Amino acid sequence: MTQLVKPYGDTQNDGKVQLSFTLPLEWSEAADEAARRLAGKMGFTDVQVVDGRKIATGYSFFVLYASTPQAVDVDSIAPSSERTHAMSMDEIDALIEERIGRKIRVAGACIGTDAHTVGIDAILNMKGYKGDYGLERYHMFETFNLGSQVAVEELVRFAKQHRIDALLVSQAVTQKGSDIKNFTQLSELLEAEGLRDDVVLICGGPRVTNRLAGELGYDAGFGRGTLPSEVAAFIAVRLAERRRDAARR
Amino acid sequence: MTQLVKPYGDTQNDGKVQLSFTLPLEWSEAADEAARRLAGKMGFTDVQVVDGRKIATGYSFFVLYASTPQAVDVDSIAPSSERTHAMSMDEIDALIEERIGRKIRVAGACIGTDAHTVGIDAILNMKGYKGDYGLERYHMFETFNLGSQVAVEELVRFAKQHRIDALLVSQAVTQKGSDIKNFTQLSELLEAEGLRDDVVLICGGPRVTNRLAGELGYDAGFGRGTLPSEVAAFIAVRLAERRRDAARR
Amino acid sequence: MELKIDRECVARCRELAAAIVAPVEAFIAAHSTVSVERAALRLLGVDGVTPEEIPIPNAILDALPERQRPAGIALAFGKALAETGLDPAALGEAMALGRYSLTEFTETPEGAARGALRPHVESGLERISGQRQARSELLERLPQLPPPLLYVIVASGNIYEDRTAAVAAAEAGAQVVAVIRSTGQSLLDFVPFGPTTEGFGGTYATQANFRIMRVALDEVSEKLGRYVMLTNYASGLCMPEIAVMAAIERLDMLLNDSMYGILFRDINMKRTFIDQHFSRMLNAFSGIIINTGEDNYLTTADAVDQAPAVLASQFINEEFAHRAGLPDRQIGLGDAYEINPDLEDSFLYQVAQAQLAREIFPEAALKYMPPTKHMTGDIFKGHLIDAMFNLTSVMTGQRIHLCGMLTEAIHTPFLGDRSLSLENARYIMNTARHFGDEIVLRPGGAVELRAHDVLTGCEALLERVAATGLMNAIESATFADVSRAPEGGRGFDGVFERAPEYFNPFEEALRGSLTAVSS
Amino acid sequence: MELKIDRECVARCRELAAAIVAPVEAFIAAHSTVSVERAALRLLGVDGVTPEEIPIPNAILDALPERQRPAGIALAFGKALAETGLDPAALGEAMALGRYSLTEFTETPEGAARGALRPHVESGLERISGQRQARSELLERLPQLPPPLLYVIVASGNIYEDRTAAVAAAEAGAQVVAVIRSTGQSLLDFVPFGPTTEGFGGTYATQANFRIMRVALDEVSEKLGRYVMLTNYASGLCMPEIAVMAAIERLDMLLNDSMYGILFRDINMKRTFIDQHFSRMLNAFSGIIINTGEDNYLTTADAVDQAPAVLASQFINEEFAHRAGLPDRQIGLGDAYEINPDLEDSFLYQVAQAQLAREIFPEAALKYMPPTKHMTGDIFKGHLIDAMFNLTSVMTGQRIHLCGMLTEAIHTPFLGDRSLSLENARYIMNTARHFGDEIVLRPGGAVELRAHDVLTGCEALLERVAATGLMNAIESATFADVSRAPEGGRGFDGVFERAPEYFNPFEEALRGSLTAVSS
Ligand code: B12
Ligand code: B12
Ligand SMILES: Cc1ncc(COP(=O)(O)O)c(C=O)c1O
Ligand SMILES: Cc1ncc(COP(=O)(O)O)c(C=O)c1O
Repeated sequence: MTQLVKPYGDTQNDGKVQLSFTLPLEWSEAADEAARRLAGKMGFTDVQVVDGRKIATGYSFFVLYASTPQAVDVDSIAPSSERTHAMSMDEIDALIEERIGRKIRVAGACIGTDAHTVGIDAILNMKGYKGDYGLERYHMFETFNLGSQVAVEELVRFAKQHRIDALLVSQAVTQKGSDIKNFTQLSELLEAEGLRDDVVLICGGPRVTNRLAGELGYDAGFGRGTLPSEVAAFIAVRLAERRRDAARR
Repeated sequence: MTQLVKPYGDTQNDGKVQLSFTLPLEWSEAADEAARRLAGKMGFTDVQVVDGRKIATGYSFFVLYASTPQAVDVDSIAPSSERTHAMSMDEIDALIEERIGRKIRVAGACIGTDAHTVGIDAILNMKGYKGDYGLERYHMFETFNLGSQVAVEELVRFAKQHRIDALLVSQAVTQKGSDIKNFTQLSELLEAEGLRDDVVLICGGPRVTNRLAGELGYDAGFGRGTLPSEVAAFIAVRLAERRRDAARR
Repeated sequence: MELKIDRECVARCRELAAAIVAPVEAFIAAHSTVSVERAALRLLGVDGVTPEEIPIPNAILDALPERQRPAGIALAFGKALAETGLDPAALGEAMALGRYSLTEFTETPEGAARGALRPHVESGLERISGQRQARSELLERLPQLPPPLLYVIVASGNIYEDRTAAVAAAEAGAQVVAVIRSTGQSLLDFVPFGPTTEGFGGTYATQANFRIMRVALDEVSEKLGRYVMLTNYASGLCMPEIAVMAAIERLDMLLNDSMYGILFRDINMKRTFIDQHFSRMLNAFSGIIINTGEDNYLTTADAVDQAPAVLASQFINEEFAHRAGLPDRQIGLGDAYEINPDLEDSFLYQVAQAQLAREIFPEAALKYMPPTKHMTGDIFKGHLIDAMFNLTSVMTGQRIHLCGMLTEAIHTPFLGDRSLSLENARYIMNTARHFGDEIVLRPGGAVELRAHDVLTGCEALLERVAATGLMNAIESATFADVSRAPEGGRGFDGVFERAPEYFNPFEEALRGSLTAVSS
Repeated sequence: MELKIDRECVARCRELAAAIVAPVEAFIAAHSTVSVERAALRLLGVDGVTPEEIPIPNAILDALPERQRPAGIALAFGKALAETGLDPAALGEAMALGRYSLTEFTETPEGAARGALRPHVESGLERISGQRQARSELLERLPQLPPPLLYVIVASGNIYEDRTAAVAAAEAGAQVVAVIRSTGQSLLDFVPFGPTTEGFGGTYATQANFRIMRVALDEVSEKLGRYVMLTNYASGLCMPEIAVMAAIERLDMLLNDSMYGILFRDINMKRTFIDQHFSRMLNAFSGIIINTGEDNYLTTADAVDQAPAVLASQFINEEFAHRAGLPDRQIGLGDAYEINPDLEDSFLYQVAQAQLAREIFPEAALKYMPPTKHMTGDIFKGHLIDAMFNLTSVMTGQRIHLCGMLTEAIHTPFLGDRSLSLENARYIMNTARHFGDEIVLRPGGAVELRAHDVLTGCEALLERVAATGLMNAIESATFADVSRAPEGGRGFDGVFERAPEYFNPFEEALRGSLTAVSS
């Protein structure tokens, strides 16, 4: 069964959407009309330019309401995240103890020129995030927080030296794709150094999605609102699986 | 020469647009993903669902930023309005005196069940709008303001009785197309009564555009921010033209 | 917050309001209207429509010969009850099908007719006090959040979409939901029947629609553990009948203004005065909070200039309400945040006006309306104007807070708009919850001066009205710049003078019970 | 607005700040850094890059033998000037091409070297005072709008897009435009050269970029009839050099904090203290308003807890600034609106903190930073939080107002975001323009109590710091919960002790002139 849904204004399937954008045009009635046509080209119907005004010489800002004919099939969407295994800190520690039998060594850093450590700190520090303790608080994690603006080369060197099991890297600055650039550099360097399979490689940041992480060759990616336990659980389960698979061979 | 323009975020042609809408879905990561795909289907690229949250049982609200590949050719757009002739009150009075030689009889009303008279009053009353005097203030207009919730039959009867030259009708309530319904009723009734060609037929309201008016068989339509003098000028010029054409025959 | 005002001036304004209303009340006592009579039939239990879709109360009244009108419908109907032995509902149905006509029942003496009516009058009133009782129990068990009570409108035109929207709004924090009427209903001299799914700019007010919403809101109230109130509109040609329907279906508030219909809908003033009185007696008895419509003065004229008129109207509405037995806590006097937002220090003027009302009507359930006139398609700025309105409301302790919509200039609220609007109110009122308690307005400062000007302006206005009399004052366009003739406007033909033998069983009953209630 | 505070406690805090800063100043006087020396070269007129893209000031200094460093670069360079007869710019170029090396000039006696430097020292300083003069004339002729001065950032990474954005912002009401630096520039031990079009999260601070912006803003200033100010960032490894470039290109403000680099960029503390002193002397002389970075304390830790630390940092920044000759009107002490917006009465705490700073630093050009940490993808709510920030700013009379962006959590501002942000500030500050003058905070009320707690908390903190000394206090993580070692962090190798014969012609000149200026 497929369930098609459309945006809802005040009536099922009216498809109502609000838009706003700037056009590099001096404001005039013709500019309003340009905005209307542009929305038409985007495929919207019943387009209303409810506000259009000059915001600077040669620039106008518009607010529109319109209907979209598009619908999306929600049943085809599998939750795209790794936040699946809801486990408590103790359960996770227990799992590691039993299935791995030793502490997991985790290293985290804010790579490239990015200095936004609050996010990675929220995952690693004792304190944690929103009442959910960070990895340092777990018995079965040994964590190294390398902090901000860490060069990927340095991080890889560190991982080798300290036989790290899981690498956690964060990027908050996404402008001009700098986050993708840095994430890619890291995974490529790990490949080159033949270390990729020795670590669980995880990225995160406000704009990260698990899909993106997959595309970049990471084991998982975590976005806004991530809780440390979700990450801890993922690492533990993933490593346990690897153990098992290794054992099988 | 055609000038193609795209929305401007912080770089020429980045095509950045902000969207928001409600989906009839319980919030979850999958709902965020549904919003992302929906925007994809609308033809947007680089889609970021920057906010997604539950607003009620079975409903979620989303804010997105994305890029549109669409561009619009602005040179192909002629200013679609009748606000073309910028004339002062005196110039208009003079023009009427000279080209028509008698007062123009104008009747205005808020038709159907619509009681929003502020708009039509702004055009007709002495006081006018934004410092621009209303038609009552002109020497060469004789105005009748029939007020609110006037049935179209009544208006047509009145027009016949008082040999009205120009009919001005207003609609502010647009829900479920009630404005279109009422506007259409009026023009059809005028046709039926064989009066259509005897009057300059003008509609107005916050959601009216001159294009819409044309489609509905009106001589002109005026939207948000209209000034009385713009309307006065249009009526005077249009009637003068008709005179001339009539004379030619 | 503290604001010093001239208490003597306030006292004088109240005296003037009393002087203005007294003669009108005398007139009211000597007259009735078709809507009052139909309301009596509804209270007796008559409902439904004829095969021609005419509401049965209308059909019955229209069948009453002109000459009998002055006596009221009750006696004639009572005779029919006595002679047919049917109950009012059944009798109504029968008459609708033409089985009986009012004129055939002549035998029964007045006394017997009154007797036949009595049980139905009692059960009619019991039904209402039952609902009043139910409401207070629910409020006990499911207490509301502290005021300002967040109030939103639904207006899709389709009662079932409205229900969806109302439940969603309640979950998002709404404490009161109002269903906006379709445009034009207030000009109908009958109340539509049954559930409706078509309407323009709003949804028809029918008893069935009232019930559908009440059921849905009771459900969500239980789920949320707080009682969610329901509101609709009375003012118009059918004020008394809507008051009956609202009482029966346990609405909690009704828009009910003593002059709105006259000024803004060109309804005859005599008709309106008589109707508002009877409907307000019912509101009082059923524990319904009335909302007056002073906000309307500000939508057509400048809000700075109109401030004294708004206050004057509040005094007059208060007086009419008291005369109908409404206690202060059931009087939701209106005001609105309609000063041009681009006026320097406009926020100060708004605070002055809002706090002034708070000081003058300390017990009243002040109803604060949002910015509407100056809202534009710029939804981002509109959201900010609403925020300053929210701040003013929590600072000045308004009781009923009608949440503004960022899309006010565009469409009747979308589900998402309402959620953003409630988010706005919740955020502002929480972050500045006790700000009002923390500040003292500088004595002799701009705010105090503004409040003083408004108050003295109001006194002057009331003096003029008292001098000419309310009806003449309205005719000479003293309010909202519109002139209405005492015998002009819609529905005047529905007004009639009472004969000595005029009888309306409910009026008596209500008058008796009310003194009790209002204390 | 009125807020009662404990004046004695404030006086004690100032004494403590003086006690804390004194020993650090002694240390500063005995040392210099590579950046200070390069700044001296730039002041003499040296600029440009070598064929290997190395900035010539770096190339020259790197060529100076270790053992000569303690004497400073000036003398060595002066000898070269004397013997080559070239002017500093030409000499720099020549050295860049390897035509001369610093080591070959040994003949010239010190006196002659100083003599050769003198004219260039004078012309260097004249160039700067010329710009200072130009600024005051422009401000005369093109007066700014009343404060709070609306300040926006541009950060596209491309200086030409930034220029477009800056001009648009100015037209939309911005009075100050800051170009955010690319991430990481503050960790470079040199200043990039030439116009740049690539950067991450910001645009490189280069002298060419400064000029491009200045020209564009001067143009729009003339068009608008009001002077639009330009801002960039000094704090980092090149504070003194950026101070020189800013002075030459007539920037009006510089982000310049005495501890930011240490705490938030892990730059060595000794390096930072020495650099901030010399750069601030230059800022003072060039009439540039510094902006300190207290807001940074609030982005990583809870704003309610950190309030005393913020105030303590303000006292310390003030003391360092005074010691460098900065008058109060050039000291833009920072604070930010970062309390959790969902905390009940958070608005009251914000008002308390903002008014407290206003009372303690009456003459300072307080710089108020917008909510950032608690901004989310919900742009509609974000816009409201910014509105309450705008209201607090105008109520408490802040001087420099950094406009918040509804898209703070999403991207560096779009052109349209900036326009909405300015619309927000303009609306709120106009509608509530004189609200602050109208209100008195209730004595003994929550706001007054909160302000008192913050002040006493600050005093306690300063006492602890005074006891251990600033450097140790930083090592034991007294500020922002980060610990930095006195000899740790970036750029320590660029610090050196001055030899007795150390000579920096500008330091002397500035010290002399400053007492004059700052009065
Ligand atoms: C705090 C902050 C700063 C602080 C950083 C202090 C510090 N030590 O971290 C300071 C003031 C230093 C700063 C500076 C700058 N910042 Co800043 N900053 C922010 C701010 C306000 C909040 C970020 C934050 O702390 N969020 C809270 C954390 C908990 O959320 P989070 O990062 O999303 O992390 C969660 C998840 O994403 C996930 N997660 C994150 N990382 C990881 C990693 C792993 C492995 C996992 C599993 C999960 C995970 O888990 C976390 C908990 O749920 C944002 C705006 C905003 N409101 O988001 C701007 C912002 C990120 N900064 C920005 C920029 C550009 C800068 C500057 C370049 C200049 C400027 N505009 O200020 C400088 C340069 C800094 C640099 N070199 O990188 C931009 C980035 C724009 C973009 N999209 O490219 C933003 C969005 C602001 C803006 N709109 O301009 N900033
Ligand atoms: C004032 C007002 C009222 C007043 C009307 C008083 C009166 N006598 O006019 C009152 C309070 C009575 C009222 C009632 C209702 N209103 Co009302 N009202 C408004 C409000 C706030 C302002 C309208 C206004 O006066 N604009 C100012 C004038 C000057 O602008 P204008 O109408 O656009 O006119 C200009 C141009 O359009 C043009 N123009 C207009 N007409 C004409 C005609 C001609 C011939 C020409 C040439 C030009 C022209 O020239 C004018 C000057 O530039 C709007 C919201 C808003 N901010 O827009 C809602 C609004 C129009 N109302 C609305 C509704 C639904 C109602 C109600 C049905 C219930 C309710 N939600 O309140 C009732 C029923 C009224 C009825 N039966 O029609 C909706 C309509 C939704 C929709 N798009 O369908 C709106 C948009 C509010 C909302 N979001 O719900 N309303
Ligand atoms: C007091 C009062 N009654 C009724 C109404 C609604 O009347 P109508 O249904 O005629 O729009 C309003 C609308 O503002 C009002 O203020
Ligand atoms: C005082 C101060 N200096 C400099 C900066 C910018 O430093 P960076 O370029 O390292 O991000 C900031 C940023 O917040 C600051 O507050």
